[in-house]
Formats: sequence, C-alpha cells, structure tokens
Amino acid sequence: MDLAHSPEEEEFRARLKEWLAKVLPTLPPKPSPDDWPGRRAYDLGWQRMLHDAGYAGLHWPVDAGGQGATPTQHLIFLEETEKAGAPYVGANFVGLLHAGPTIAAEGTPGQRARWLPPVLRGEEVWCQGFSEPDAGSDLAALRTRACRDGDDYVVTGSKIWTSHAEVADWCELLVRTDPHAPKHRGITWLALPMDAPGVTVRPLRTLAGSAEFAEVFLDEVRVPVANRVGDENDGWRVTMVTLSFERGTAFVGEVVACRRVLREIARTARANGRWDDPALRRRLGRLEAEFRALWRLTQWNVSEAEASGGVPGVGGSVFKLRYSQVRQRLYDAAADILGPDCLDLDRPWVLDRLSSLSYTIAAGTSQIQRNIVAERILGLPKGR
Amino acid sequence: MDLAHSPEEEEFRARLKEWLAKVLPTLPPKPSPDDWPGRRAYDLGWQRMLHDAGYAGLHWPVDAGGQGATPTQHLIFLEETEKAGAPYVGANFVGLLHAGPTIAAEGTPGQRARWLPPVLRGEEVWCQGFSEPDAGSDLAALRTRACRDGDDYVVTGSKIWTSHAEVADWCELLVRTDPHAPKHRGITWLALPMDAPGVTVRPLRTLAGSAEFAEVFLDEVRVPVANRVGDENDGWRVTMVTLSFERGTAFVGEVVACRRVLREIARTARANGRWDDPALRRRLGRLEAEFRALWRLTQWNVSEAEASGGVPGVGGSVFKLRYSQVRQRLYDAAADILGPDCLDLDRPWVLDRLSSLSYTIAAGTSQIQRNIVAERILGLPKGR
Amino acid sequence: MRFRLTDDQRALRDGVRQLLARRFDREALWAAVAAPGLDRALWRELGAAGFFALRLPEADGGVGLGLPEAVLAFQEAGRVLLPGPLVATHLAAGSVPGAATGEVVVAAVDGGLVEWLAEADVVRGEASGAVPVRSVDPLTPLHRVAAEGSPAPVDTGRAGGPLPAMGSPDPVAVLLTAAEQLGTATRACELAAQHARTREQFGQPIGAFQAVKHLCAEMLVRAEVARAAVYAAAVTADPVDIAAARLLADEAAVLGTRDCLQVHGGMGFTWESEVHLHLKRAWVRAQRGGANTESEDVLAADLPT
Amino acid sequence: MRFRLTDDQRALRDGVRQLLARRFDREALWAAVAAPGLDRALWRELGAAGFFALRLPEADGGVGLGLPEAVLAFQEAGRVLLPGPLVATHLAAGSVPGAATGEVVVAAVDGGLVEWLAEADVVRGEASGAVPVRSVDPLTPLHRVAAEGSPAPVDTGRAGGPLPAMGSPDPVAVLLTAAEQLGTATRACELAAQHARTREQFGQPIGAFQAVKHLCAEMLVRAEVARAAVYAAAVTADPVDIAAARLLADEAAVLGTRDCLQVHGGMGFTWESEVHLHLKRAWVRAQRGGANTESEDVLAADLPT
Repeated sequence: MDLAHSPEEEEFRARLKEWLAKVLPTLPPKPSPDDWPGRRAYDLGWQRMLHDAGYAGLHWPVDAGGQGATPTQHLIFLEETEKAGAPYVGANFVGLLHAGPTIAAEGTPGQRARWLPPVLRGEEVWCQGFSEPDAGSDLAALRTRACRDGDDYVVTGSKIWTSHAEVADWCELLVRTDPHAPKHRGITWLALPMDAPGVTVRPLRTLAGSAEFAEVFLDEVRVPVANRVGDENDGWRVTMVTLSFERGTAFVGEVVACRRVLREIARTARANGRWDDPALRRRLGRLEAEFRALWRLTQWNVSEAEASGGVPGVGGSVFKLRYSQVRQRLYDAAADILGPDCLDLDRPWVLDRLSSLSYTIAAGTSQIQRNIVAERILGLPKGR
Repeated sequence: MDLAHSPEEEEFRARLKEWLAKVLPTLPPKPSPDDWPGRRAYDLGWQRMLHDAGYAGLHWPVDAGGQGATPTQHLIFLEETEKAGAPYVGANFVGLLHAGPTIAAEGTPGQRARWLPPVLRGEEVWCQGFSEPDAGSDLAALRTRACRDGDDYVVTGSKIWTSHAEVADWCELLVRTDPHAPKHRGITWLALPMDAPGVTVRPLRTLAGSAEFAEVFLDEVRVPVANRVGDENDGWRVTMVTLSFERGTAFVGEVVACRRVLREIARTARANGRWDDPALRRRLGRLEAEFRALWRLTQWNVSEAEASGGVPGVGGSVFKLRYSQVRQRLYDAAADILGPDCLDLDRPWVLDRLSSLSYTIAAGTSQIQRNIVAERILGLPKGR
Repeated sequence: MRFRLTDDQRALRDGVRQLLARRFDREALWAAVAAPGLDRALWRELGAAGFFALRLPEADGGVGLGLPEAVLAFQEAGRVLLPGPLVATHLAAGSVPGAATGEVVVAAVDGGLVEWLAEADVVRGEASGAVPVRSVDPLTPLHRVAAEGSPAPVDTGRAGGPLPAMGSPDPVAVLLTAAEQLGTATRACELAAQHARTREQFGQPIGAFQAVKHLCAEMLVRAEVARAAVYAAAVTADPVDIAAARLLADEAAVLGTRDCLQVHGGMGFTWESEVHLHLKRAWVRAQRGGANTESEDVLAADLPT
Repeated sequence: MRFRLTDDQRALRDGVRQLLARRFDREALWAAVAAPGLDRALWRELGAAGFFALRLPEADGGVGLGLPEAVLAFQEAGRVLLPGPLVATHLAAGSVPGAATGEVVVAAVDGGLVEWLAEADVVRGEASGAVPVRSVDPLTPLHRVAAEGSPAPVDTGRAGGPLPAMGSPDPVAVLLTAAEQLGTATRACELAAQHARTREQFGQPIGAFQAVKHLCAEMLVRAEVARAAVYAAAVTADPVDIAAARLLADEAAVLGTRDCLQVHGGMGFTWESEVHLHLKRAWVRAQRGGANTESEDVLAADLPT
C-alpha cells in the first residue's frame, strides 16, 4: 500500500503542470454553452494543443498512436488538468474515450489508420448512437434496423441522448442486423458519417433548460459495410469493450471538482452564518469524508488496473453508485446553505443541483449498477 | 373530517377510564418474563377482569360473544388501556386477534360454541403455528403434512416463531393436505390441542437473549377432522381472514407507547445535556412529527374501516412500513442520547432497540409489504 | 370520530378537480411554461368558484367553510401545478378588497422571497427594492427582498390600506403550502406508477422489477403519512400539528418528485416531461414558512421538560 | 503509486486469517459466547505471531511493520469477532512490558467505558470505581467509569510504571477500530450474500429478488468505500483521514450488520445465528474514540475558512 508517486510519476506531473501553466493563459475565451460550432472549435483546439505537447491519447496504446501511459499517469493527468482549470474533454469525449478505444481494440489496421489519428490530432468529432427511446436500461433491446444492400447497410431508426451530435463528424452507431437472433446477438457496430443523407439531428432540452443532448433520426441512411467494426452481429461484445472504458477513470476530474465545490460551499456557509448550525457543518464534514474516500477509491481502482495491466473492472460500478449519491447529497447541502437563494438559477450550484439528478440515471441507472455489483461481485443469481 | 368523538364515544371512554382507575391497583404483581405459567395466569386473569366488566372481545361480533363495538371504540379501548398502563393482551393475543376472529368468521356453530367463550372468559390460550423454517415470507410454501386417517389428520412437521407455545391450550395450525395442488390450494386450517401426543415445544432464544418464541415439532400428531375450520385445502383463504386482522389496529397500543418513550427520551436528553445539540434535538422533533402522523393515520384507517363496515385493508401495510422504520429510528435516537450507556442492557431502551430490529421482518418483511402496497394499491404488475 | 372525507368534502374536492381539469389542462400547463404570466381570467374564475373566499363567513360574502375544505382545494391546486400566489391571495380574502373574488392578485414576502411580485396588485410585507431572480421553477416568478422581517407594516399595493408585514410565518399559510405539497406527492406517485405500469424494458413493465416497485411503494407511504398529518392539522389548526404536517409534506413532495424522476429514467430528464415541473415546484414550496429546522424546533419544544 | 496490497501484505493478511481460522473457529466463537472470558493461551499465541508487536521496531523485539499491516491484521480480527482488548494491548506493546508478547493484557478507558477491565493486567486511564455494565455484546465485557478525562496519569495496573491517561482519543486507536469495523462490514456482506444465494423462497434463491440483491449491493459499496478510506488513512496516518475512515467504517459496519439481519429475516433474529454478534460488536466499537459527531467536526474544521 503506497500513495507516494515514483520519481517518474512526479516528473510527469511536474512537466504537465509546467506545460499547463504556460499554455492555459494562451487559450481563447470559452465559447458560450449554446454556441455549438464555437465549442467544437474550442475543444478541438485544446486537443490539438495536447497533441502537439505529446499528451494526446495518453492512455491509448502506443500502436494506436497513444502515449501508452500507465493508469497512474492518466490519473495524474486528469487530476492536474482539472486542478489547473484546463478545458474539459468536451467534444472529444466519445472519440477519445469510447469510439477511439473501441476501434483501437477491434478495428482493422485500415480502420485504425483512418479514424484514430484525426481523433488524436483534434480534427474530427465523434458522437455516440447507442440509446433509443425504447432502449435505455435495456440497451440490447435497440431496434434501429440495418439491412445489407450491396456494399452498404441501409439504416433506419432513431437514437437519443447523443451529445455533440450537431457538430460531430462521426457517430459510433449500434444497429440491429438480425432481428431474429437473441437480442444480444443481432447487433452490429457501425461508424456513421453524420453528413450522410437521411441523418436528422434534433436538440433535446433537459430539465436544466439546456440542450446538451440531441435526438438523431436515421431515415434509410446508407453506411458502407467497410465502416463496420468487428463482425456483423458481434456488436454487443464490441460495445462492452467501450462501456468498460466508460466506467473506468471517467469521474476523476469530477471528484477533484466536487472537492473544490465542497470547499466553496464551506466558505459560503462561513460567510452567511449557516456554518454556526452544527448539523449543517457536520454534514459538510461528512461530505469531506465521502470525497476523500472516493478519491482514495479511485486511486485504488487505478492501482488495481495498473497491476492487472487491464481495463478497470466492476470497481467502476461500485464507485459510480456511491459517487452519484454523494454528488446529489453535495448539492442538496449546497441548497440548504443557500437557503432561499437555492431557487435562483444565477447562483452557483443551483443548475449543478439539477444536473446532479441525472447521475443516478445516466450511463447505467443505480438500479442497473446494483444488479451488476450484486451479480458480478457477490455472485447473486440473476432474477427471473 | 372530524377528530372529535361523539357523546357515546366520550361516555365509553369515561366509563373505561373510571373502570381502569378502579381495577388496575388491584392487579397482582407482574410475573417475571421467563415465568411462563405465571404470565399465563396473569394474562388470563386480566382477560377474566375484562370479561366481567363487559370489555371482552370488544371488536368481535355480538353473535360470537363479542361486544360488537365500533372500530373507534376499539381504538379508544386500546389507547386508554395503554395510557393507563394496563396489561398487554399477552397470552390472549392469538385467541383474541387471530384464531378467535377466524373461528368466528369461518367456524361452524359447534366450533364457535366450543372455542370462542373460553377465549373471551380468559380460560384458554391459543398460539399460532403458521411459519416454518423454510416457509417465512413465502408462508404458502409450508410443508407440515397432514394425512387423513379415519376421523383424524395425522400431522408431521415443524413450526417456528410460536409465542406462548409452552402454555397454550390450542394452536391454530396450517398444514398441507394436498402436496400435489398449487401451493395455495393444498393448505388446511386445524385447531391443534397442544397436549396431544407427539407435540414437542422447544424455546427459541432471540438475539435479545429472551425466549419469547418457540419451535413446535409435530411427530405423527393426531388431530380430529372435527377440529378443521373451513374446508380441506381451503385453509389459505381462511388464513387470509386472520392475517388481515393482524394488519389492522394491531399497533395502536405501541404507537401510544412510542409517544411516551419519545417524551422520556427527550427528558433524558434535557437531563444529560444532549438536548443542547440542535441536530439531536431536531431529530426528536422530527420523530414527534412522525408519531403524531402515525397516530393520525391510525385514526384515518379506523375511520375508513368504520365507514366501510369491514376489515381494515392494505392501509395496514402502509402503516406498518412506516411504523417499523420510525420505531427503529426512535431507538437509534435513544442510543445517541444515551451515548456509551446505549451498550448497557440495564438502561432503558437498549433491549427495546434490539427488539425493534424485528419490526421490519416479523409479520411480513418490509420487502413483502412494499410488494403488497405497490401491487394492491398502485396496481403495479407482479414480478416474474 | 369520523376522520375521513364527508360527502360534501368529497364533492368539493371533485368539483375543484373538475374545474382545474377544464381550465388548466395539459395544454394550458405547457402554454404557461412557454409564456409565463398570470392568467387573470382563470384567477377570476377561481374567485368565482370560491377558491379564495372559501373560509370567509357567508355573512361577508364567503363560502363559510373551514381549513379542511381549504386543504382539499389546495391539494388539488398542487396536484396540477396551478400557478400563481394562491396562498397569499387566499389569506388576503378577508382583508384585501377584491382578493376574495379573484379581481385582485395578492403576493406576500415569505422567507426573503416574493412569488409573483410583478403580477401582484397588492403585496404583503416589505418588498421595496426587491430584485428579480431567475427562478428555478419556470412556473413561479420570484423576487428576492433585501432583508427579512421588515420593522413596520408597509403597504406596497395599489388597493386597500396598510397591511401587516409577515413576520414569523402564518401557520395557515404553512398548512396550505403543505396541502399543495401533498398534492404534488400524490401526483408524483401516480405519475411514477403509471410510467412503471406501461414502460417496458427487459421484456416486462419496469414496475414488475422490485427496484422500481419498492421505490413507488415508499412514495405512496410517504404521501399517505403526510396526508394523515395534513388533514389532522386542518382539523385541529394546532401550530405543532401544522409543523408536523409541513415537515412530512415537504419530505413527501421533495423525495417523491425525485423518486418519480428516477422511475422515469432518461425520459423524466427531458424538459418535455412534466416530472421536473413538479420537482421544482416542490423545491419552491419547501422554502416557504422558514427553514424546516424551525418546524423541527417547534415540535421539539413541545416535548416535555 | 501502488495503492494496493503488496505480496508481503497479502501474505500477512492470509497468515492472520489462517491463524484465526485455526485458533478461533466457529466452535471457539460459540464457546466464548457461552462462557465469556479471555483465552490467555490464544492471547499469547497472538503475541507470538506478532499481532501486538507488529509495529514495534525490530530492534525492540518487534516485527517492524507499519500501520497498513496493523490495519490488515485488525481487519481480520474484526472479521471473526475475535474477543479481547486488542487495540489497547497493541497500543501498549511499546510501553507496557509483556504486552507485546501477549503475556500481559492491557485495557483502556475510552469514552467513559472500559472493555475487558476484569481480565486486564494493566489499565490505561482512570478506572478506579468503575462499575460493571451488563454489556449488549456477549463477547465484550464492559465497565463504566465515573467521569471522562481523568486529570492526571494514573497507574491502575499490576505491571510497569505510570501510564498516561487517555485524554482525547488516540488516532491510531481510532484507525485500528475502524479496521475492525471494516472487517465486520466485509463479513456482514459475505454472510448476507451467502444466505441470499442459498435461502429459497417463492421458488428461487432470495438473492434473485432485487429487494434483497440491492440491499447486498449497497452493503458491498459501503464496505469498499470504507476500505479505501481505512487503507489510505493507514498510509498517511493523517488525523483528518483517520476521522474520515472512522465515519465510513462505522457506517459500513453498523448499517451493514443491520442489513445483514434484514436479509437473514427471522433466522437472523435467533441467538444461534452469528449475525447479531457482528451487529452488537459494531455497536460497541462505534462508541470508541468519542462521538462520531466529533469526527465530523474534525473534517469540517479542515474545510477552508
């Protein structure tokens, strides 16, 4: 058990901090949240800077164009960029964390050569077409149909909860290619060019009032068979590779950010007098315990992943279950410290409180995560 | 909506209080908890006093020897006896609240004449033989076998969680008479004389260290067919009549008692200084809100039962779900107010805290109660 | 003891429900979300139906009913997300001319906030210098006032004489808010159960999964416990009972709408779903009547020394 | 960063587990419940195995290991309900002759209570006039002392010189207690999962029902979060980290044993089931190291001004 970093890790951190200190002041102003082209340009620009400095695809294998960094280095990267206030991965999220690793693991040499470098260089944006209105928790029930027609698949259906769809070049798309097979065995993974005829994007407004997501409608869209990653009907297995990435270090930056928010909340409480209520103060103390523990759990999961040399396992579900609850408790505490101001959208944390409500739903509801933990770790039987 | 009582109800209350004030001082000293014969004598003596004063079987129909009192009168009775510190129903519980009402509803005239008067007069004690080691939540899975042999059933099996088995005269017993029928359709209700050859009672020690329950072992016990209430294989329906009684006003006295306990806890907190911790104080305030509401919910359920002229419905499950949680919260708060003394079994509430842990398990676990509420009130589908 | 709805109370509740179903249906709800603003015609219709004058003596032109009836009416209003300063106007029916009939809209300062200030004809409490707030609830415009507990009665309205400022919260206002929260809790439970019965995943309605089923069951339990507390407080009008009702109704509404969102999953997270409107309104109402710790203090103070 | 068990740590943990499985098996556990009293032979065997001298420098005859190793050993002790004043004796290994080898049993006053006073050879803190308490935990005899925080160091033991009284709780004692709680939380989760896999109701293992399955999942989550906190505090030895570890481990143990009881249903409510022994021990340990609100205060005080 050791929390100290090796000299190499410390050097990696020092170089990174030095670089961040140098380049962050040179960044252009942040675009407004509803300026999608501006956000695309900003996020790709940041990715290009990372690329030029040798930080692109840090955790990707070297033969995929990545840096082959250790999980610990990746953790340090996520921690320090968040602490320095660097841009979020933003529009590069799906490319760097879902589609890219999937192509790296399952694509042909030609597919890797075509799609991976533009992701790393900040030239192309990917989005994700997995969920459908009737396939949420039960993702494998997806019904978007793809029929083979010569060298193309002809795709019809609709996808939902697609971020950055308005400005994406590519969509990693799950389609049903065999409607008669058991539901997990008739799914195929395709790279859909977003400018293909028949693709319509409609913004989806969330309860927080923003349009962070979109619906994507597909009307007889032709996708070349060459854009298929993995075998026909093998897309579920291909997808699971992607999802296990999603449940790995995805929340590192957020935990760092939450700890900062907790400190800001404490400062506000001291300023507005609510700190004098011992119950509220102790609630913040307990939240500090939670976030310290979540940070340690992250370090533990990363160390285990490093030791096993592999992809993080169900530890991600354990982490997400607790984190999503604690994040909601954090913003509930913020509301109690704000008092009546918790109804003012212009106050800090009020929109975050609304957004935090999605954490027990998105990327696998808490109910689904509990099934995973109970069945895969504790060996409890599947329900009938 | 009215919480006031009618003049008749107020008169009923006044007479009851007057009687209680007169007779309670004449009661013999309470026997020790492990003196089962003493407890039997004490409880039967109290029932005899109730009988002589015209309070026996208050909520039973008149034609069964009861008083035919309204649910409101029954509520007043339970409230005032608890407030006055009168004895609990104790050994008369199953006779008055389970077996008796079942026989009154489903028995033949001969069975009613044989079994009901001794219950009302405090002459005979009943116990309950429903649960089995492998049939708890899934009561209908019970396996105690009864085979017809002439005018008798020959019964073999075992029962668990049987209170007062050591001193009971009769046991309301559920047995399987048709092992081939669907599990709810092969069950029969029998009145088992506890002195029959082949009946063995073994005390069952609980985690609180007491032997409040027993296991009952049945080895080829002969029970006359004449002791069967209802038809052969119709015992599940007969039983459900009984269980709906159990979920009615069963907790009235307890809620009254909990409110008294909460007040004692508050007094202790004021005395030992913990009252100065606003978080603890407010926790007690919130518990006061809970018990006020539970008392109102009881009054609501009783009023609804009075209006429908019938047996209380699933409102009992709603009540039990919340009550069992709040009772545990009450004793957890008591522990926090006791501090280190919460580990001392000689302090008040410490044993009660242990006992309260059974409330989310006994008489239908909270999990089962939530199924009932969701399926019967909200119309959610049964799981597969 | 007849602690249940009388036939008259049932008829009153059904009447309010029908009026609101007719005049504030789903279409009207979404129109109000899209274009916030008080529907004066609806307000007058509520007045005509006796919503504001419900507890005024018949001699004063009121309906002559009591708190239990008012609680039933406000529960219905809460259930359908009816917008407007309902509680403040109802409370002003006896003192502000025009309030009883719905001609005059009355707002009130409560806990440092004023709901519907810009639309109000009369404001109770010191609201001068109030600044608009970008409200979390699209159906409740809010202003923030500088400091609470104005020292002297001030009349900032256009009609009637000087009004007393609202110092410590009016127990009746707290109770009627609790009734609205109860309506929300009940509605959230209905919406969740409805979704759970119809939405299918993994080949069956999600309500067949215990994880969802038990979430719905707990919503119902919280709502029913709150109902008993709110109705009882309406009968007794006891401030301690009202404090209890407020705590339980807030909890049932705030947790219930959150669970309703969880049951709806991603679909509940969209703006188009009405789930968030209930959740946000529950948050708004939970701020009324002072911090809920004050209600806990009221109850604790009632425990013996 | 290698925040995981080293091979040596794994071997140490497995060694302790094997020793305890051999010397304190189920039979020994129930014998101890039936006839409370400290098994001196086992105590010496623990001493010989280095349980008490684990952190003493090798130059002083100790094992020369650190807090992480001690935490692993105490986690195993917690897991199997090992009785005796383990923490107090371990902490005294460097100052009380004989403690390191298990020849001398050391008890300590903590939070107004002393565990195992009658069996102890040496007591740290002012325990004169202590009165026996009928302990909720059949495996932990307790005495209550008159008042906390004795003014001056007092030696009430038979061996060694005067010892400092325990004033504010020793952070190492708090951490080792948290390690025991972690062992309990882990064990409770194992027991619940085992029961859920094998107990059948309604024609299937109860663990196939989400209501049971999700209870077990939350137990595991609490235990794993506590594990990360306890292990990290062992590495940093930072008092604020220790306060966090204590809160999370107490919660994981107290709620975990309660959920374990719920999963076991009636069977868990019997004396014969070991579930209640874990629950009661978790209650006993939660009283050590001061009220948990004090740990919350420690963490809050670390938040910035």
